Amino acid sequence: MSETTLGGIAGRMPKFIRRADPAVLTAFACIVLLLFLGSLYSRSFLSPEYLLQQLKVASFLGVIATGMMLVILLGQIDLSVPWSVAAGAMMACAAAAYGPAGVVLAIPFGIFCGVLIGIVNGIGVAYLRIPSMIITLATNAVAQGLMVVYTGGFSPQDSATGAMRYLATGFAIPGVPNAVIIWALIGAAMVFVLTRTGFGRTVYGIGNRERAAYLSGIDTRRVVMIAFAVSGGLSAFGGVLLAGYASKAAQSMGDAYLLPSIAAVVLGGTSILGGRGSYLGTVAGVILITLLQSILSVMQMPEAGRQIIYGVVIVAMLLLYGRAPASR
Amino acid sequence: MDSAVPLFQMEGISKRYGGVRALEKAELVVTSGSIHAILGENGAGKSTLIKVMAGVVAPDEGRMTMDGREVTFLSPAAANQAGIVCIFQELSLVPDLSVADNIVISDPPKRFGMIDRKAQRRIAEEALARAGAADIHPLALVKDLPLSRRQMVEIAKALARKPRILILDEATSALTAADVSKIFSVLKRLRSEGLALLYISHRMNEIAELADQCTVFRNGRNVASYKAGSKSDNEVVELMIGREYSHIFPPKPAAVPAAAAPRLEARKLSWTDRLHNISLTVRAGEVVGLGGLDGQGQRELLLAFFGVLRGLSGEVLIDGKPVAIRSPSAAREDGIGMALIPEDRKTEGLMLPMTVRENLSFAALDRLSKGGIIDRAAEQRLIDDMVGLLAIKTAGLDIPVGALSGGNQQKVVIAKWLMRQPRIILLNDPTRGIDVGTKQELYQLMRKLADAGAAILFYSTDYDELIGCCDRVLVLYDGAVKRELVGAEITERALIASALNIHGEESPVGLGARA
Amino acid sequence: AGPEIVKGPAAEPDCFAPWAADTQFFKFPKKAGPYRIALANGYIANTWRIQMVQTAKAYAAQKDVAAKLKEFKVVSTGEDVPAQISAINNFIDSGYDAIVVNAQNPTAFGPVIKRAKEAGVVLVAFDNILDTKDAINVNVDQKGLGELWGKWLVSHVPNGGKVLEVRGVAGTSVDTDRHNGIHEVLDASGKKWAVTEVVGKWDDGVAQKASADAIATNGPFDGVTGQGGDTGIVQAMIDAKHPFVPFGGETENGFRKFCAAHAADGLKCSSAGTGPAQVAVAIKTAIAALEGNVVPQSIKLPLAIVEDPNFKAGQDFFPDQSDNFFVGNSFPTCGINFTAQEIMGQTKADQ
Amino acid sequence: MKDWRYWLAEQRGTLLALGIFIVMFIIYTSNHPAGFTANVVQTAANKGVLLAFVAMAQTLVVITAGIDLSVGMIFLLTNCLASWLVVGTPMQTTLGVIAVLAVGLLCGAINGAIVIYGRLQPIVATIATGAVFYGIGLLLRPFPGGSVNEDLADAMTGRVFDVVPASLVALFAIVLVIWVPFSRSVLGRAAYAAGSSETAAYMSGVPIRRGKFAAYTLAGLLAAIGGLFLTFFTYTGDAAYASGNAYTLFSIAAVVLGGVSLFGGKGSAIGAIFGALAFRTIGDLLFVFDFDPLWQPLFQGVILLIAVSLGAFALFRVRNRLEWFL
Ligand SMILES: Nc1ncnc2c1ncn2[C@@H]1O[C@H](COP(=O)(O)OP(=O)(O)OP(=O)(O)O)[C@@H](O)[C@H]1O
Ligand SMILES: [Mg+2]
Ligand SMILES: [Mg+2]
Repeated sequence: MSETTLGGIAGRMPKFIRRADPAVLTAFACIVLLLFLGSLYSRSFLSPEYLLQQLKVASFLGVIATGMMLVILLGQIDLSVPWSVAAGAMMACAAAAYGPAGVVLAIPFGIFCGVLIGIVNGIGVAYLRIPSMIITLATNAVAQGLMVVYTGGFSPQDSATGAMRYLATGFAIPGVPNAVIIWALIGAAMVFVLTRTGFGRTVYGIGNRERAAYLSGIDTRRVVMIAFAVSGGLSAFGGVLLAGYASKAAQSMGDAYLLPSIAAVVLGGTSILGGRGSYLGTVAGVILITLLQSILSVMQMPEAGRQIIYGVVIVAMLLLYGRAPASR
Repeated sequence: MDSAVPLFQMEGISKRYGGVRALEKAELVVTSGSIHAILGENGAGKSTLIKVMAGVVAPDEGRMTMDGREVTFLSPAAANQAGIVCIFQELSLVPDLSVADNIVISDPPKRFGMIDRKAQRRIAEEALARAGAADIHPLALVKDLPLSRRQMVEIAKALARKPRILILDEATSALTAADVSKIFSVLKRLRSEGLALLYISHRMNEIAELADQCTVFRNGRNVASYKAGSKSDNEVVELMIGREYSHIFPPKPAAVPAAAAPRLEARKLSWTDRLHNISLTVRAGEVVGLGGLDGQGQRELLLAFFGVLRGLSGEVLIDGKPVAIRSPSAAREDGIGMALIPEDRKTEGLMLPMTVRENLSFAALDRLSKGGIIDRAAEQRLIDDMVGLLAIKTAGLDIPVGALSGGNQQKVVIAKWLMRQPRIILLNDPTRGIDVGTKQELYQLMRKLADAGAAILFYSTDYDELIGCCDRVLVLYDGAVKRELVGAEITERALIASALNIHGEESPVGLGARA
Repeated sequence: AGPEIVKGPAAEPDCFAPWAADTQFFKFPKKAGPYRIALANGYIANTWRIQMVQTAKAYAAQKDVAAKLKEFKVVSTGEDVPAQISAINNFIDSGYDAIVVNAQNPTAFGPVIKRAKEAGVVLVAFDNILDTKDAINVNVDQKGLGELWGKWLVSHVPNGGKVLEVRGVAGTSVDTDRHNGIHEVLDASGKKWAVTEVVGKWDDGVAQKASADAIATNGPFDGVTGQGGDTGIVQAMIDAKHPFVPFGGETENGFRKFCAAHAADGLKCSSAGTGPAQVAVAIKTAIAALEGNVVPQSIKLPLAIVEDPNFKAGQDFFPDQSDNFFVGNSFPTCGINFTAQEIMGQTKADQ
Repeated sequence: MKDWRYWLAEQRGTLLALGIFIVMFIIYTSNHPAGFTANVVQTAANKGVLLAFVAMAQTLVVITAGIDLSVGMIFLLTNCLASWLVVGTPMQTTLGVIAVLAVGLLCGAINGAIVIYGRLQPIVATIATGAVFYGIGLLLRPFPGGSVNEDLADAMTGRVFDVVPASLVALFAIVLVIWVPFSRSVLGRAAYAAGSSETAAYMSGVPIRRGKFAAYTLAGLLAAIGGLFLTFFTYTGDAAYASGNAYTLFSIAAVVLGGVSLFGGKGSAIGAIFGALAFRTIGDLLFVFDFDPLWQPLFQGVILLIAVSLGAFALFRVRNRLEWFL
């Protein structure tokens, strides 16, 4: 029954909307609804400063969720996000301690460390065929161990460099925070990769059926490996931006990004089983999660109530549009 | 008979999937004590019809009656309750459970509220024995069994449920002659016990042997119903495809290109205990068949060439030069140019939820892109060529490939590889579950590719195909080449005898049934 | 085999100051040294804890202390309380003389405390202390800390007004105590306060984000108080071009750097807390107890307080050191004085 | 005839977990200053059993090819609840225990209903319900506290006949009362079948929805039993977010170490129990080896990495590369 009514409405919409995934549209509708509800509490939720600030903060999650999405499209998951973020941030700041060259190489070095973690994940998943849920859990523990040893033993420099501060908080275009521009660039690159390149096609193919992709002569292991490396690198880059935002790196800075990044990707309509999903959805998911957290945080409500509402709202939104199709 | 109330009747059943009309006011009458064959091209709606009957799919309109009373089945379990048991085309065995678990799955024997494993095993052993598959161990996991054994388990499972109506949807497509003859005697016994059987198959000879009544479907409608044997094969096929129908197989070239250098060669190829010292050659322009009973190493041989198997011994030569192919991606490289049409198109050949376009260009992405970026115009050109060449029937390039009928899906798998213009084509039982019309197109395509210079190695479970298509046939038995048949030597009798590793000229009684 | 309850004063009354007038004093049976002492730590992966573990090792390695120790073992069990309880059980079973613990949960250690008492093991808790009269607690006055911040706001925002309170990790007693302290003082001041509470989880990043949101929606504020992550809070104020206002906060080096730099613009700070060096006091207490000296059951640690305008570079904060570093590592009355370099840099020198 | 080989193949994961656990535990106790004593075993058992319950809960859901990221939070919530209810007279205590278990069941049933009837992907659905459960736990215990019937608590964490840890006995009893009947019931088989191939199970007329629902619900119950034991062990309720998350993640590790396939349809709670015990022993090893404290987390991480990589050795036996893809 819903099929026909939906179809009827869809028929009267412009083409680009008709082609868009209904889940993505609903997610964006939820964003508007959320802002509307927030504005009932305080007008300032609609102020441009607040909205820009949310976009800025969302862009950290956005960068991290981009990597997570790539991995989820493969039907895998990356639980090493917390310490990939932290390692990226800490190592970038640490590199800055080594003279001018260190300052210049700080950001690439931080990302490189994340890529290394991702490569270990990739080797585990692609070559050793360990379920990603467990190997990434283990590398997360290892990365944490390394960072603890490092902090304790090397009196680390943990202030962000000027470049990191500029990337996260500066304004290359007046009025638009650089972090947002960076997210937009990364997002555009991701959209391009997913829709226009052979790599993107194979990611979807592997997510749908790795066996068929392999028998089509795709080096599926390499693709999986690259995806995890990219995910690690993007997590680390998110960490670098966060360090720029906070002007320093800290061990626990990634903890708050694991579950939200998964939730954002799935709220955006990407199937956790892989092979299906669009980046636009992830954008919507990231903004949704960020707004929800922010609005709940600012409304004067005890932490307990906030957690409950957060959970209920996510379930409600998923029930609205994230349901698997009925099978008959 | 005619005056009595039929056991089961379907009237005006329609079912649509999006824009596709799978069934259009379909009718069917099923009577006890008879075997009713349903025929039709791929996508004619046969599977959909029986899915409606078995409670898997809810019809959009129409009514069903059983013993004269109207029925609706909300789930397969409900249909089971009513005595309708179905062996689906896509098997419905749970891979991680044991054979015994699967056989009793819908209604396991219980003791103190828990499943009684002893009783369950007994039931399973009985059912397996009844289906003539006592060689299957009830504790084996289904996923460890080859496809042909799984079909036997599926049949045993159906028998264990004591059905009133038993439906077999291409349940024998992967079975060898020996298994089929066992199944046939079981089915005939069930008929004499008063069951109603619905039998769907693309193998005309099976239908000729088994059926009492036939119904032909075309484009979701039943177009004819007749007593078995009252129409000639040609008439039936014409009913199915709705047009004139001539001989099936394309003519073979007069002479095998004898002196041509071998394109693909194996020397003493061995792998674990499945392949033993296999030596063979395939020349450009040749169609070489692999025969023998199912599971004698044919699939492994193809996989070995394609770089899927590890720990091979022996040599593989391409154009006379030894090569070590370690992966499908190496096998498809330029110097080698190999393609494999895999056994199971749904899990190995296609990504069902992805679009026709994405599936078609999937194996050729490297050729279609520059610097990793897909050249969409080139992609479109090549796809148009392929869709034209193979006459793929699809509502569009951007619909999920899973929405195509089986035969068209298979064409997509083949087209996907032809986009690379392979020099060596390995085909693993490509016509399984494909209708006569499409089969014929494939035979012609195969010959056309060979004439254009491809070397083709072709495994089939259907002897007619081997006889009709191949220049030479290698018969495998227990992982070794037992016999090579060339040209006129390729006869059914010779194929069967060497498949069974029998040296005399006699073919055993009953096996002729499949011819 | 528990301690004898005796009358005060304690052995080193300046260092082992009793928590309250009615605090009991313990005298454990004197044991012959050298001792085996264990530190059962919980969570490890943040700067405070790492600094704490480093301090403990540095302290145990000091000549006069090392002479009294046969073994000093540290185990970090993570966030899981049962794992920490089990670690203490294991230490008891392995015959350690004293166990120093930074408890993940103040109320969960009842059975272990019982066992330690039976086995005659000296149990000393610090930072997150134990809810008991049967073990020695080296206390930071968490509520007093909140009160201190509250008073700072009351005196520096004379007419009351809007306050941003950035809280710690929900569900912990430290967060609750500090929060209550602040509010009791504010409520008692008789002025009108509108407090916006957000959760910063003692983490700079989280605190910064929460503060930025609060400023954008509920700001501007007349005063700020933060339990931790204060560097991030100030950063958020700077990013939002929020005016600098009086601030009661913790002892992070980064926070104090900001306080010193922007005091003239109105960032009048009270920075107070107790650094990770309190672990040294706890070890010192354990040794004193094993030596048969009288110690209070509950020891009150002095707060390391620095308030505007007294921020002195190189003493109260270290401009070229990490922001995450916690300052306030000296307890002069206990003869304990570590500098930042000594703790975080100690192994660097070894490299 | 060769039935035992099939049995062996089926139990391989469980036996491997058992082996890993025994080896680690031997290394642990033989290096422990106190040695293999009743006390040491009791300490290890109490700690291990907690995770074992949560891992069993996770197993039930994983068998259906789902995942429950809220088990840790149900564990916390029931701990907080028990610290209010499981006190007083034996009668009150009993009612309290029943109430706590009922709440666990309810949480599991909510998860099940949302995932099955709401048709949501389990991973996000349970992230969300986990937040709700945690919020309720925090309402119950804004800061740590509460109490428990200490007689009962001591009995459950003590020793039977002064040798066998009572917690192990309890674990064994729960296996007998919950896991064994479930795994041999029609619903249990439906859960396995749904996890292995939902379509095939559905077409075969298996009550998949009821089977999955039962699995999620019992998972809630088992997590609640874990929460109850946490209360017995700590005498208090504590809504510690990090700890809840840690248990969830540990339970996944334990399940994998225990040979349960994250793809569903395969494995047993017994394996997961040994996985949990083995995982806990990794942490214990720190105690008996003299590591620099700052290297301990790294050591634990590396051991975990090695342990989860052990399964990869089976890859070397794979002769057909298609087997990589299930
Ligand atoms: N789940 C589905 N979604 C969309 N279309 C479907 C689906 N199932 C079947 N169809 C379409 O319905 C039509 C009838 O399919 P059906 O499987 O009944 O054919 P069939 O006669 O069994 O063919 P075959 O001989 O290939 O098995 C086909 O066009 C097919 O593409
Ligand atoms: Mg069909
Ligand atoms: Mg079909």
